Amino acid sequence: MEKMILLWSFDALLGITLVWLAWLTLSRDLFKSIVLFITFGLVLALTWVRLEAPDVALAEAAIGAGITGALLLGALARLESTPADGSDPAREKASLETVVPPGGTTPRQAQRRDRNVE
Amino acid sequence: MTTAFFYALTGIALFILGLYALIIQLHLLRKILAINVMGSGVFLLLIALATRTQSTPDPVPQAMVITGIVVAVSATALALVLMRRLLDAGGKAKLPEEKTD
Amino acid sequence: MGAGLAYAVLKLPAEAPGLSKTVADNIDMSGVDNPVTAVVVNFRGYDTLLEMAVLLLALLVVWSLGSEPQRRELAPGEVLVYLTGLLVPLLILVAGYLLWVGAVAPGGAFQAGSVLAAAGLLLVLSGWRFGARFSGLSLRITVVGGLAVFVLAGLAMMLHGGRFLEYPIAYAGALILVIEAAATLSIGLILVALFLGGRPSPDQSPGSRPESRAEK
Amino acid sequence: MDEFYLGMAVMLLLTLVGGLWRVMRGPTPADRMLAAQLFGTTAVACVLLLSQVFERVALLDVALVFALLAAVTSVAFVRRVLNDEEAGHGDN
Repeated sequence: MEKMILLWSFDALLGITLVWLAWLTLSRDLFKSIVLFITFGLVLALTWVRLEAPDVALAEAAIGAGITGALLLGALARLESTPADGSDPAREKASLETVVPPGGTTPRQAQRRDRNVE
Repeated sequence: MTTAFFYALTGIALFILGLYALIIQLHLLRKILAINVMGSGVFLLLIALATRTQSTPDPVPQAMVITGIVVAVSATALALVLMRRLLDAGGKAKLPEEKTD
Repeated sequence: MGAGLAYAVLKLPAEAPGLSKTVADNIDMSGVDNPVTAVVVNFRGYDTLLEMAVLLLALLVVWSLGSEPQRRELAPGEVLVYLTGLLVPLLILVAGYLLWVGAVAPGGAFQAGSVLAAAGLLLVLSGWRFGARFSGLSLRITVVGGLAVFVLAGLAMMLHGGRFLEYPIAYAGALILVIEAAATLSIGLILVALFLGGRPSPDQSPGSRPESRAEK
Repeated sequence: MDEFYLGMAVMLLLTLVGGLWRVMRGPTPADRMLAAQLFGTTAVACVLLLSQVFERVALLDVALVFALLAAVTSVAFVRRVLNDEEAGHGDN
């Protein structure tokens, strides 16, 4: 009996949190939206666990919590690095940065080359 | 009301919320998020209705949702690349009606 | 509209057997013990086959939109180099485990593929790109591999007198493992390539090493 | 014992909802991102509790994937958002 009540309160809390998170995600400024969407994915994976779908929970944990977040953050960074006047602020600091060519360098190689340049 | 119906109704709520946001939000990134929320609502509805069995849940909707999740993420990636192309081509990421946000 | 949907859902019977009994009855014929994997690769193989095609199509569209944007990445710091060195092998290990365990317990090609993609994402974020050695034919072969092995397996079954995507019980387990392994590699690579957001272009960059270009 | 585990899971969900306050208020992006990272830890604990309640060992794998994948998001945040901010309008 107590277990039923607890299970129900868990369900209710999970459902309300999901809808609330979705609402917040779609109504805040962009960075907040993305953080809230990552949280939404986490809570959704918990819901799959609750609904006895561990296969789906695995997929959601890998994609919803990891890959979608990285994708969205990358896109946001891209959006914000292009201001309205068209100049690219990242370019002005180029001398201090290591340009990684798409020629395939591992982090270690990149670092080593960095030192050589210094 | 059983657990399955509670979660199914939650899924419908998510779908409606996402659809509403998809229509009224003008920023493209937020439209992409709205589509993802809509998709999650559909997945939740499917998985919830799959638990209406006596023993183990129905595996067929689960398999469909797994493929659906992967398709959703690839579609999101494609949409984000399209958005970036639009930006690079001199367009804005926001549809023109809005002033600022 | 919401009310209409809610009404429609509430009119559904509170208990429906669904297909879980059918799947449970036929699980012995599928070659695996996990019902979800059986449905994904065997009973509803068409869905998964077309799903791989959709992934490939998304990648094709992204690549057709142009080459990947040139980013100026800061050189990774000590912490990131250490974290990548620690996490990437672990993620690859977990991907392999999920692929293997998918036959009997939750796991399978899609889960393993996304974990593999996470490992690739970590590498990309710390400055790694598809090298000249890998961005040509071998990359394309791996990306198409998942779909190709799936179709070839189906066609081989047709030659043996069966129907498309209908596996004989004796080889079903091994076949599913081969198909899933190819699919895992493809899914992981496709997701990483989608994250890069464009066709890899080693030839255009000024910094690409000449010796690796010569090897192509 | 199941009641205890379920009660703890409900508590963890409540702390997650409480943590949302930091996401909404957090003055810097890093604050918001850290809060989201903390949710990942909460989710791992929650999944582990549920695996006991439902007696499914397979859920341990879900917790494992959760724990590993949370790192990817934070790396993406640091490398993309923070780095670009420094490169964009930082003085050093």
